[in-house]
Amino acid sequence: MSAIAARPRLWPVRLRSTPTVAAIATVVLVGYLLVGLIGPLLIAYDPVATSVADRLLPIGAVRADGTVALLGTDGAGRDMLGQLVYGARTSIIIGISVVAACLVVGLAFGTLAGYLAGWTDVAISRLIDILMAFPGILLAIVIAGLLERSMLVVVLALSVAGWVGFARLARGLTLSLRERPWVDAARLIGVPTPVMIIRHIIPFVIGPVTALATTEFAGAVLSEAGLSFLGLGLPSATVSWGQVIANGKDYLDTAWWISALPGLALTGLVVSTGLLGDHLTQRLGTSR
Amino acid sequence: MNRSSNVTDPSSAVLDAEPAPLLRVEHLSIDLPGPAGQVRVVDDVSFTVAEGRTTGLIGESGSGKTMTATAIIGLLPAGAAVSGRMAWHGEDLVTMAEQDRRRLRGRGIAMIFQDPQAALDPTQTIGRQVGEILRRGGMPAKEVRRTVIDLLDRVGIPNPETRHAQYPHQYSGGLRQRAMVATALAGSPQLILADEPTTALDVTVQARILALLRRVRDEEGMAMLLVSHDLRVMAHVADEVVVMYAGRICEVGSGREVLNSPAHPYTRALVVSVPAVRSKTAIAEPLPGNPVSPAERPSGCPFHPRCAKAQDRCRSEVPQMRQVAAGRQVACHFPEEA
Amino acid sequence: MSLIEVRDLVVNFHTRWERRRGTKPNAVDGVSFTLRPDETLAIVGESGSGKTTVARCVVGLQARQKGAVLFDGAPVGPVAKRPPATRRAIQMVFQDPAASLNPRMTVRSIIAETWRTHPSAAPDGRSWDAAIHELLADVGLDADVATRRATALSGGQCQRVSIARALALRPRLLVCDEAVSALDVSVQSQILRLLTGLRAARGLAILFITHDLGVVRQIADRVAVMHQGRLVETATADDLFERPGHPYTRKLLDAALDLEGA
Amino acid sequence: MTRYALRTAATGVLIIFGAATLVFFIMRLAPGDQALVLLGPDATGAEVAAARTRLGLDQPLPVQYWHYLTQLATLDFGESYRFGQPAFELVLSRLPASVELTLVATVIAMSGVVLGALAGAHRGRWIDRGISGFALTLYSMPPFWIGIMLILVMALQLRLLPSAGTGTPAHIVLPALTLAAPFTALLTRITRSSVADTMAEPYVQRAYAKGLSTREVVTGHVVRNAATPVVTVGALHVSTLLGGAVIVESVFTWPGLGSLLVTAVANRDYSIVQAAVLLIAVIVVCCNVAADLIAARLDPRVRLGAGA
Amino acid sequence: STTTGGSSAGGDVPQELAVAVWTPIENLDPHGASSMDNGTQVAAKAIFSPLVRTVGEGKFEGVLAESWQPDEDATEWTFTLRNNVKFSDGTPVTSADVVASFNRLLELKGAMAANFTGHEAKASGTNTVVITAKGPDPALLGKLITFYVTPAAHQNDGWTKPIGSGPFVVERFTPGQSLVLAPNPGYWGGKPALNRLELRSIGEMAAKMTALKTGEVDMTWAVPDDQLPGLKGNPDLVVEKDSGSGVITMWMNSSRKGLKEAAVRRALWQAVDFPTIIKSLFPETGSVADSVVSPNVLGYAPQTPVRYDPVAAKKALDDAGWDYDQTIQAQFSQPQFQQFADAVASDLAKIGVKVEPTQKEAAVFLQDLLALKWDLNIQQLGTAGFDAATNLGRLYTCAAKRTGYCHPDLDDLLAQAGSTSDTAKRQDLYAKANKIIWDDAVGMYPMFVRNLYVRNKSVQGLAITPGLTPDFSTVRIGTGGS
Ligand SMILES: Nc1ncnc2c1ncn2[C@@H]1O[C@H](COP(=O)(O)OP(=O)(O)OP(=O)(O)O)[C@@H](O)[C@H]1O
Ligand SMILES: Nc1ncnc2c1ncn2[C@@H]1O[C@H](COP(=O)(O)OP(=O)(O)OP(=O)(O)O)[C@@H](O)[C@H]1O
Ligand SMILES: [Mg+2]
Ligand SMILES: [Mg+2]
Repeated sequence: MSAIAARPRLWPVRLRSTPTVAAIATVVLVGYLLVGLIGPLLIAYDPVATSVADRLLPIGAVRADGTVALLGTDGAGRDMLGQLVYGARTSIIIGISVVAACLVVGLAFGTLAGYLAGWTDVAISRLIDILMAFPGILLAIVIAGLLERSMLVVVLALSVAGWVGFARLARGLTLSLRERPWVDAARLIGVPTPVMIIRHIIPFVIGPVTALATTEFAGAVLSEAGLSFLGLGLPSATVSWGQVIANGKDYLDTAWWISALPGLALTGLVVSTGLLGDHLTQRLGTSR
Repeated sequence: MNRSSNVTDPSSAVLDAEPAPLLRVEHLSIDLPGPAGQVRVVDDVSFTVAEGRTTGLIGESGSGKTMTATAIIGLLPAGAAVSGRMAWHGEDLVTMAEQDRRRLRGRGIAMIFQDPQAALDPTQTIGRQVGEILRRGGMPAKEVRRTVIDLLDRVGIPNPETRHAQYPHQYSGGLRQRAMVATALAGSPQLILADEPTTALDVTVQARILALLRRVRDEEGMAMLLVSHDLRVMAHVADEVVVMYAGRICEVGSGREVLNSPAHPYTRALVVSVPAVRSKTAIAEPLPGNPVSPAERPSGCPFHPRCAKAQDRCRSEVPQMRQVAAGRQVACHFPEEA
Repeated sequence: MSLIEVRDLVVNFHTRWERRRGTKPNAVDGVSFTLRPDETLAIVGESGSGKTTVARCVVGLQARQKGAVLFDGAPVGPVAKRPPATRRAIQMVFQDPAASLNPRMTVRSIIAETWRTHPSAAPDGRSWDAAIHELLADVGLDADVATRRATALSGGQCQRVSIARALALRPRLLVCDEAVSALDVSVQSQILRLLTGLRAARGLAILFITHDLGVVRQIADRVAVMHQGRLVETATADDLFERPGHPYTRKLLDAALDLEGA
Repeated sequence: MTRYALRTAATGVLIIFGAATLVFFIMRLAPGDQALVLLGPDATGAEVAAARTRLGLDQPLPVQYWHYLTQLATLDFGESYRFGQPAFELVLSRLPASVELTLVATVIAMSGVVLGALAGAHRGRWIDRGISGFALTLYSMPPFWIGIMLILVMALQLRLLPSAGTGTPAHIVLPALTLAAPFTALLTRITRSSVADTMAEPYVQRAYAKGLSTREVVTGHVVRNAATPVVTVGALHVSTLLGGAVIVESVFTWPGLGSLLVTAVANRDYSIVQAAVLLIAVIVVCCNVAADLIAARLDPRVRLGAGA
Repeated sequence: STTTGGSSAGGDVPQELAVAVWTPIENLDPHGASSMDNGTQVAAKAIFSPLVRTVGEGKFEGVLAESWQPDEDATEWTFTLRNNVKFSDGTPVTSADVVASFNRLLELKGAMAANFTGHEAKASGTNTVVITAKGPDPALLGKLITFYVTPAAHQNDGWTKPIGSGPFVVERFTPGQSLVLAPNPGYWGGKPALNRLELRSIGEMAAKMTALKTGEVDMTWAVPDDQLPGLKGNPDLVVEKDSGSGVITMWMNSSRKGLKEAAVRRALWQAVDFPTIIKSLFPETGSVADSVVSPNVLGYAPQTPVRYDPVAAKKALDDAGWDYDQTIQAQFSQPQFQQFADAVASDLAKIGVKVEPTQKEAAVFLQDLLALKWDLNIQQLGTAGFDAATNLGRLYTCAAKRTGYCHPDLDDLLAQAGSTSDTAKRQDLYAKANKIIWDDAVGMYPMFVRNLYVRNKSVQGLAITPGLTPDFSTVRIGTGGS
């Protein structure tokens, strides 16, 4: 078609964003962040320090030394509140590291593939296909199960497939961005490729990518919990909600709170991330 | 192209007399929610569409043409607030129940859209989409098929027997627009709203679609509200024209008169800007500044910042519509000689 | 000597599969023309006839299957492989005014980017800001536009900035692909005036692509008519409008509407 | 069509090959010696060496890799050292249970399509908010935790359903519900956004101009158009479903492929890991082909074999 | 599917038993790689017959073997087979079958094969088998109790429906899930009472317990202490204990800097309040140990208990110049040791000793164990055949390089004990060895482990033997009586 090409739709979709919900979600998220980052400074909790005399205390029970176990204790007499707080830290650190790693790698690969096209694109796209086809959590299970336990391994295991989402999104956006007239204009001038990508592509990819980052964060947190639940990945001295849930499995009959509480904490974190993510997606992103 | 006035045609007798207004729009205002609160995108607009005649809505981008047409068919975006009256056969469309309005759509008032690609469902055959309104009306399938093929034939789609089973992506732009016209005709409406029906098309195709619209109007006696920013299209098709600027009407009158001797400075500027093909014209003295959107409509006459003749009065006082000749109204404090 | 010579240009967008079957026609099929310095050549034709593709080949944004593009008599390839001086000399104004400016950059940085990439074109002895203001004034824009972004500009202003960006490199050829089509008529004549003014002042050659025959008649020295990837007729503007040679040209002229004589 | 078949076969082979290669190298890089696990702590160094020779672990990596590739091609992964049976047969024998579980879960998850369509058609209304909130919450709960909570409530407290094992139809309820939970949420979200996007498409908006009611517009124009992304995105997430099955199978001791794989990883039972990975990759590829075919049926613009 | 107790249905109770096994039965091959897995052993006990079986504390009775005779120095053992024992396919069990099975065991080099390095089996006549060891092997009988005889003619049958001479025959086997058995009518010991025996594997503990409570399964064993509260108060269930043969063994790597001295190792042992930990974590199954091997093992000798005394421990460490900055890496592989390991770590932390409990995947654990890449290794050690030879004699020699500990006197004692066939003398020698190990604190030996069996009260006639491999041949389903 010639003539007027970029006309708005007859009824431009007005996305009903819900700033209040998003604001609440943000507050909750910040709360988790504070708990995860500052909580450990306030609550002294040693994941290895057991107190076998105070095992399996219910919520609000009093310990042998007179202190109150606000959220009860687990099978080794460890404070549940402490585990939740330290678990929050683990989840947040892993979630952020995974997202950061995936974002950087995915953004770099995706924009390069989309911008350079040709063989670079073919190679990266096929790699993406392969990783997409194989269940990410399975890959993580295989990696985390085979390598030595450490936080780094977990981050690695979750990132191996995690960057693909970013790369796909970035590639797709870049493919359409590189057809934009302003990119053509810059090409005509002869702007070098790195400058081109940084100045003319990435600023427009970063919005949807940020929106995706929240989703991926939620996914990483859930996957980490899954790995820990299966007893893979994290060293036992690192508290993880998934691990606590797994530990509580054997006490479902007698001490349900061990499994229930970390699950609730986890759900709360992921829900608020999801709400914020939905909001960001509406504001910045593409719908898928 | 053969717009002969046939004296034996009874409708043209009516046409030459004072034609009965089919739709009378009075003081229509539309407010839309914008990022900074409600914006009055259409402000106090009044005009009529007469039976069997074509009224053209002219105006530059953002002047509120589409919103006006959309208000008539009743499909404004959510959150739109409409005030004023739209009299249709004695009933007010503004206050009419949604149920009744829906029944009116397609059958009483139909609409043709600018971008025929986007307006057709990509997963359904053209025939299905053209005949949808008939099918919903309870017509038997065989008859629907026959009527659809007949309709496609009438709008000039070759081989309608095979073409009706094809999908939109198998149609060219011009054919798609023809299919849109056929869809609008399917309900035998009394009024067709055509929003920029040829803007996306090549000149050669545009000429054919315009001819088609004229033929349809003449043959079926339908009234048409034609929305366009292309004055040349208007000059060829519209009986009456309404010129809009920033959500307000500048000038109303018969097409020939308005475009030949514009009374409003804005209309005049538009007319001189149009380059001619059949004779060499110099590039017109351009208007200063840019068209304003309704959101930033200036006080007084919305056109005053770009008007060479603007006075203090224009800056403060909104000019009301005033009659300058028979069937000719202008919203200007200092209209040109009509 | 001609500034630009296009020789027997062939472009297609076939996939390997389609190429092998060879049923799909080329998008541009054996187009040749020349453009002298100072001259304005308009290319007209219906949608999909290959106008844009030809323009993109000339500026080097589009790879070609066959043929050559000569600039100053020397063959030039894709834009990335052109010597900076050639790259500077050929600039383009795009159809969509807003989209041809990076919406995240200010007008100032958009123009500064051209100078940063081509230091030889940068103003010497003057501050860049002063030079930018001067340039903006040349295209009829206020100095305060420099600090704004494309999103805060109207269509006509965007198109002026696009032109300013092109002029910043002091090009010898300006390719305008439907540069006024998206604009309202009242703004269209502003831009046309600007272009004709610049052509006179700077001795620019202009390759002007449009489907609006009226505009062509107003500004073109010569006109090339494209139809289904081929150039069916090239003539001086007056000749073409008065004495169309090719049947397709005649058809095109017949279909064109005019305000008068409706 | 031939072209599509060729292309699909090529992509499929590539994906399978890639996934298998990835797993091969991860396994070889991993610490922990298969020969040692096989022989236990009392084996002598010579015995361990002999076992390594027998397992081919002493050969250079490229040779092992080549050997592995031939295994891949012939579907012969050797015997599982733990089960003493051909690994591929074993993996195949676990497949039906996994398929059964995933199918039932998928059927349950289809409710997400209905919910999502409802929400999408009433975007912004309370029903949308309710459904979206529900889907988000469901999506946010770790599946294994859902499983455990279901066991706690349904099996331990209410004694309604068995909590593990197979046999009666009742056995599949909890694992299928658990596995379905995130997928339901996912389908709800995909469908909602797809329907909402489609509702905003010009042709849907313009269908109203024909005088159709919302219901007629939805059934006549939205459903089919919205279905394509649901199918393709949904198929993309089949691998998520399979991944989820691994964890759910572990929670409920469901005798499927997933629980087999998890224990095989822990035991360094390479032949099973390799066979399972291959099988899963094949399943995923098949699902994607199915999705392609369905999408091509739904949307006449989609030409099989064109584009990526 | 099965009868459950509690009903007062008369004498005609279906003789069907469903059992939740402790670990999954993945493989029925009693000679292969997983031959020592508990699942395989449980199944093998039901399907095949061994030559001999233990009756505790170094005493054995014949199964396929009617009698046996070691030579002077216990190098050559002659077994006389019981007559008229038939495999379930009707063919008689001969010495050729025994030899073939033994050879297969050696050939497959599975986990059991290491017990028999240098051994050789020969038939002399249809009913006599001679097993010759490289050197004296007085503990041979103990090693043979997990050696099952399979027909020589069916050695490559895929092992999904193997033929044996045990009390049951395989009806259906789904690896890792369930094994359904039917009685062997021709069983030489008499046809078992059960008409159907299903050995089901239920991985999750909670699920296993639910199944018990709902009557889906009738019995299980190796139930952890923490599950008992949930089972208490269920009138249908009976909880019993075996005599156990496991000892929680926490070797301290003597080859590591800082752990070289016995005084240091003893001090560490002293610093952990094991009685309290055991009382809290293992109230039912644990008891404070007083020997390196458990009381029902030949070689058991009670030692002076190591008392919890953190003050003395700290002082001893100070005296030995303990480096409090160093971290002791405590490795284990089974998750059930997590809480235990953490508890140990927190007690040691109280005197300033840093311990990092590390759970490792089985494969990595094993590799690191053998490479001595650990400071503290937590394991539960059983004593195969209830003879210290398979424990002390195997693990504590300098040559074994298992613990980083090497003591010439101990080596001597173990060598002597390993080459004598005189039981009393061996007991004496192992007692001495026991003392050296205990006093030098090669490891901490905090706890004897017994195992809990939970059954529906309708399950009768189950003889609980040590070793976690129940014998179902004598079980019958009652009316819920006793
Ligand atoms: N959905 C909407 N919500 C809010 N404002 C809108 C919406 N759609 C259009 N507008 C604004 O309403 C004004 C009038 O728009 P309208 O589409 O009627 O103009 P138009 O004359 O049809 O222009 P064009 O020639 O570009 O089609 C414009 O300023 C536009 O920005
Ligand atoms: N990137 C592309 N990929 C595939 N085909 C293309 C591409 N660009 C153009 N074409 C095809 O090449 C032909 C010529 O296109 P071109 O854009 O040059 O025409 P045009 O004359 O500029 O048309 P318009 O007036 O619509 O801008 C058309 O058939 C078009 O479909
Ligand atoms: Mg419009
Ligand atoms: Mg073009």
